[in-house]
Amino acid sequence: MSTDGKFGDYGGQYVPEALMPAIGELDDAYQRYVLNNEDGFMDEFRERLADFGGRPTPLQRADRLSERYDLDVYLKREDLLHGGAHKLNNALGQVLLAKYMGKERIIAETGAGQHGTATAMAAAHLDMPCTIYMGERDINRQRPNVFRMKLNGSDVKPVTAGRGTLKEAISETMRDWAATVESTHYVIGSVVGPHPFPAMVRDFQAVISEEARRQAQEKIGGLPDSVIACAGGGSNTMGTFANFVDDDGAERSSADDPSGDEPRGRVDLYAVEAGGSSLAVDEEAGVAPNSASLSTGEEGVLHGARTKLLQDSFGQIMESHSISSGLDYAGVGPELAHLVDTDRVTPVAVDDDVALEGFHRLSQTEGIIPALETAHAFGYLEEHHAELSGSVIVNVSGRGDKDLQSAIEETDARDVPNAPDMSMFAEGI
Amino acid sequence: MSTDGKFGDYGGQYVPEALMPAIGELDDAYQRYVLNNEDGFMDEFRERLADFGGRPTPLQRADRLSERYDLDVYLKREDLLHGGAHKLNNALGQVLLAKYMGKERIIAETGAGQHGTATAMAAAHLDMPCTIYMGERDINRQRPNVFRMKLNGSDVKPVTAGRGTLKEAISETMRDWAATVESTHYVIGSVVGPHPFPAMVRDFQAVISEEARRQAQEKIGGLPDSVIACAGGGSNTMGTFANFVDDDGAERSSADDPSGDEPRGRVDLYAVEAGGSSLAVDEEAGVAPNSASLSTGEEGVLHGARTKLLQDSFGQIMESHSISSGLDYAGVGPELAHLVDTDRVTPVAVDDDVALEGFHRLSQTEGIIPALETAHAFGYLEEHHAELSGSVIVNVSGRGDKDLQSAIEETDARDVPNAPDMSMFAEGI
Amino acid sequence: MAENEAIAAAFADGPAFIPYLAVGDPDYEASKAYVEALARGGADIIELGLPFSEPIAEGSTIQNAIVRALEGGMTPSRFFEFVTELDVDVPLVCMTYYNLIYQYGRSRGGAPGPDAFVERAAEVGISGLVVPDLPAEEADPLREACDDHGLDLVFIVAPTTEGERLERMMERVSGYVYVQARLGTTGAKTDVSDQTTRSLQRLSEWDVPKAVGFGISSGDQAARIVANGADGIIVGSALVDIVAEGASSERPVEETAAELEAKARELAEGTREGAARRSPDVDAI
Amino acid sequence: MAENEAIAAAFADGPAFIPYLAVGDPDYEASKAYVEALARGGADIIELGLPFSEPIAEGSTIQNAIVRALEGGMTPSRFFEFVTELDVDVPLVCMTYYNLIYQYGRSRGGAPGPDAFVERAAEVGISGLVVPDLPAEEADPLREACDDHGLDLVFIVAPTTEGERLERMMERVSGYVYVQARLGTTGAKTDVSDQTTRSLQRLSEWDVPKAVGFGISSGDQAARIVANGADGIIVGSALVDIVAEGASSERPVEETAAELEAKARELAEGTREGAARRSPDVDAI
Ligand SMILES: Cc1ncc(COP(=O)(O)O)c(C=O)c1O
Ligand SMILES: Cc1ncc(COP(=O)(O)O)c(C=O)c1O
Repeated sequence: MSTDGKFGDYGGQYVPEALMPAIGELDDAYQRYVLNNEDGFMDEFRERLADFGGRPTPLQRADRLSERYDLDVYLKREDLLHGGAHKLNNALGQVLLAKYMGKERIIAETGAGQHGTATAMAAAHLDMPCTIYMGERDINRQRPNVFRMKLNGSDVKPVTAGRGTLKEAISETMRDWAATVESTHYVIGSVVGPHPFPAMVRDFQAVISEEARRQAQEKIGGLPDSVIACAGGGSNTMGTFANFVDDDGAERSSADDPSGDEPRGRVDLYAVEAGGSSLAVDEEAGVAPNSASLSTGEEGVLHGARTKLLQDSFGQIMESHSISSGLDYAGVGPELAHLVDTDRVTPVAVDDDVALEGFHRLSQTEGIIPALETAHAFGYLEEHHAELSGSVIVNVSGRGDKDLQSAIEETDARDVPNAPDMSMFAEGI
Repeated sequence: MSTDGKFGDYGGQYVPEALMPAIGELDDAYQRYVLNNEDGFMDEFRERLADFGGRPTPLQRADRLSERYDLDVYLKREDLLHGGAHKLNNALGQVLLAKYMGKERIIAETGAGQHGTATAMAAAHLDMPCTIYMGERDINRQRPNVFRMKLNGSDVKPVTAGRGTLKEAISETMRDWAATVESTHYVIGSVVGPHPFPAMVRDFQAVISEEARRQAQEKIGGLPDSVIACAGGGSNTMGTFANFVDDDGAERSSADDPSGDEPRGRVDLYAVEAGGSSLAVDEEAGVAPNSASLSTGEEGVLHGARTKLLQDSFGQIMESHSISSGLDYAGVGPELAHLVDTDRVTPVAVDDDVALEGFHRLSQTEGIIPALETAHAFGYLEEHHAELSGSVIVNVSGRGDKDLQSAIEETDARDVPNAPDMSMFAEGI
Repeated sequence: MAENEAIAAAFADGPAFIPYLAVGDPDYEASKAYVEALARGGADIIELGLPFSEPIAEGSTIQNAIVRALEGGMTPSRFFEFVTELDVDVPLVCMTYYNLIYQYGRSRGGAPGPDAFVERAAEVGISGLVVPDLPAEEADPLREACDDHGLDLVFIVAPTTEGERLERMMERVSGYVYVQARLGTTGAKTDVSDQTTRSLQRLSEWDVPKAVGFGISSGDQAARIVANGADGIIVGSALVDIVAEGASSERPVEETAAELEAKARELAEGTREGAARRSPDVDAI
Repeated sequence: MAENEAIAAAFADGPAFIPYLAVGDPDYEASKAYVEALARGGADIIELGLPFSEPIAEGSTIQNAIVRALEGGMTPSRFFEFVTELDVDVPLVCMTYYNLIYQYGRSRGGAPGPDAFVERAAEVGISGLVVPDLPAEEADPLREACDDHGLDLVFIVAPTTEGERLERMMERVSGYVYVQARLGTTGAKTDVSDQTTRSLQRLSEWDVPKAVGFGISSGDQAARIVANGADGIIVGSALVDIVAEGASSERPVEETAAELEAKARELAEGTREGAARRSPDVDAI
């Protein structure tokens, strides 16, 4: 990555002028604290991730899935992280950074509420006042998460503008930040937004692959052949891939790779997007019935960065759709877009039906109920395992407790071959 | 403990004759596999606890609570265990033991559903068919947990007899077991029931204090002054105390303590029971508005063991009550009863109001939403911190996601000084 | 070990028919009428269930009977009163759980322990006890109290009871042994397991009568089991079913009592018939 | 850098009043009437918002206007059509987000990049562009296209813009500079921050006119700001509020247009008055 925050042509800092000093200051703090561990920032971050977050998370061999697919399937268990998803890695990192920067207040946007709850937890832990913006419609759809944020002492501000969903919440958070940049840090929830967010969030999430790579040496005795992660904004994806990106099988001069003696193997990286109900789009209605921006999107500028987007031919952003609210985003991290363009990451899409099948598969065969986001990765494994070989690490980005109601409704609405009898839940839970 | 399963006068095997061979067989398996690690059982158990369960769980310093109470407060984070509570330690141990014993089927009872979900997870993980008995009334109160069990592939059997709650579910499970002992193992959910269950469940849960003791050496540089855990049946309590019980400050001859050179310190052990709305009882109605069997119960025989019970003067078991369904049980583990009688464990009770205050306290100041069961331990800390000194370990037995709806209703029903504004949740979540 | 004479007498003339009902189900007065109906129907011994709040050994039929009885206000004191008032002249055996026995002294202001209960039971004319959650290993204090007050202590032998455990029971049993016909808990079933035969064989050396129970519901079954060597037949759920139906349909107590009496007669006759059919072969066991 | 003559002319006779409306709010025809009313009311330049689906720099007032316009079917093509049909003779500046500029070529079947948009804008008579999410650092391709087609590129200077960043903008700006009166996003506010004064001081060396915006809602405020040295006044939310009220009360378009015209007149007069009040002192900045 070059220091201007570009990944190839992607990335950059497309933000209102009022925010430029704030992201400049943040970039400076990123370089000092995160990249150079000034004042022992990274040490404290790692320690809190361990003690408060529960790291390291296990790399677990999935015996039954391995047998089913005739592969060595390993699960990276981010579902065991405090809060139930990888989101805390980033939220804790950013709230701690805000403290090091002398900020007095945290703001964040949230759609499904996962990033909001992670931020609220981190803010309570670090005693930082916290305001979370959330669209009014999302608030009504995600009440348990709203309640969790409030329990953690955060102020949840309903956003009534527009349709009352994630994008209005992002605008509202930007608006707050633009007015309060001096005292406030904006905790972005994925590897999106203007530089330094995509790089910084990736670095906070990279602990996933740092552990997984080490654990793979211990358990597999080497590198995995493939790594699979679901992609919404792409933070769990980038976190899971980061330390495997250089394992690209390319010959290296000793200048590139001073360690020299260990030849780099090849690890295939699969980013599984939400294929929704279809990969086709309805330009007229401005609706994409999927969230597959890596697979089907076009380059454009959104929320501060140049990246791949779901947009109509004029550049209006489309409404995306997915069974899993955490993947339901029309953009994707710029670095991931670049890794796809350079053929390092293979983007694949899995539709709602297949994701649900993956949800039930993991629940039944491994005793782990995954988030619907995560379920996409297992849907992919179920459909495409024959194309894989050897050992595969799948990132279990989150647990499914938050999705029980959706899982009932969505399972009820279609014919999922491996779903249990759910007649008693016809009315919900 | 003597080999007949007695703890002083408590314990024993008060079960129908048909079950005696089964518990004899289980006792044999307990001795061989658990106590003597035959066939590497304990090694496999520990490995699965690590990889599937996420052990070790952290011992985290609670900075803000420490400051508030002028103590060194440490949290043992069982809420981070897979499934969200300590329950998996036991469920995984027993399901694995059943496999070693050549059993083909698992049954369990559940009240609030925590033990049922843990057992369902373990059974899915180990590919064991599993039937969970649950009172019909409990099923209607705990639908998300019922759904989780079904997702994990367990068969949830509604029990319609009597009032349709935990005790009828226990009877029904015993009934199933009595008819199927040869092929089936009954996974009891706490340190209760006939020998060897209380000892065996304690041993499976003792990993909590095994880790905590080691972690305390690292983080506190020695033993904690006190250890606090909530007590329902007492499994998290015994698990948290087990490796500290011998730290009783007593002088020891070198014969008792061959390691010799490390003089035993004194660790105070507090078992926090549910004080409900009052410690008084209504004999007439057969109702105790609490679940404080250690503090207020009398010796008697229930569910296979002699222990302390909430009973009327004739010996009829009273209906217990607590804001937290997991503490809502009229008995308690016999070993705990014995440790109380011998003054090794101090039983204390915390009422519903104080427990709720503890719930909000931990959520707001540490970013950890505890189970309502666990909240009792924090309510005790809030009320009695002045009586403690030095370092305190509190076991966070579980997370509160399962209790959000109850927390709303119960907070709404009373005046909790530190609750957030919850007006938007008046109608529930 | 003392032997209760009334119980011994009940087995003296051949196999005994032993019905069970939960006392107080669905209410005090009706229950009295029902127990008396069983006596009229030909019961040789009657097992009276004293309801305990956690009846872990019962099937759902008897569990529900116990819930009804408890809701009707049954307590140990009322139970003893009930026995005093009862107008039957067959020996009575109290079937209950250990906690009620153990706590009774405490309810009278004394210390816990089985003696007070047994003393009072003897006083009101109870001849024996069956305690399904009290294995022989934990039974010594109760055995002693029974000896002191002249009561029998009946143990239940399961199809799975073997070896040492059988020995331990044999040493402590008196009156009769309750042979559990099959695995599972109580409840009317139609199959007569051949586990019964095997159990009877295992117990052939014992010098107490062997009464078989669990799942017997017809005179025909009773006859077959007795023909196979049983010294008695215990029937619970099949009778409780009649009480339950009476309670739910709210029909007059006399009608239910009449039905119970008829059912008891069928079972008593089956028991006698079985004795008559008994082959010399079986007698030899 | 080319300078657009029409814009230069608008500042030639003294401070300019620059109103903003979102085009297509709440529908195509009404919007045309509203823009024309602004011109009648005395606008010197009009900023026409081309609605983008993710207006991250706007306050909720303008955000809602954009939602209404998008729901009314506004697109970049329709926007250009709108400008063509517009009957006003003041210079027009298009305010939009970079993605719409960048993608326009693609919508015409060409490659992405700013040129096609700027070319078409010039064709329909647009004189300049304001792109709130395009910082100077990313602006070179657009600056080039503007030069090629004779458009001004206006940058927004925030109260926090300083040092190197100011330099970079100064090198790229043309037409006028949009001085953001205070931190925050757009929205009508009553306070006139003295950050404005400080900002104007920081820009004193720049040779483009300095137009102040963000939160101006009355003629009186306009006058004070101009008196403090501003070369222009930009007013958006206060006008959009009138459109919003018209839309929600469903009153006739003419009435809303009349109100807009009146408000524009108040602001235009405030602007002139401010110029008259300007102290020689301030002039010197
Ligand atoms: C469990 C889980 N996985 C994945 C995602 C997608 O986000 P990202 O792609 O940034 O990891 C989310 C977002 O909420 C999530 O909750
Ligand atoms: C979180 C939690 N803590 C405590 C308990 C009480 O059980 P025990 O006392 O056996 O630990 C439960 C029971 O469900 C529980 O879920």
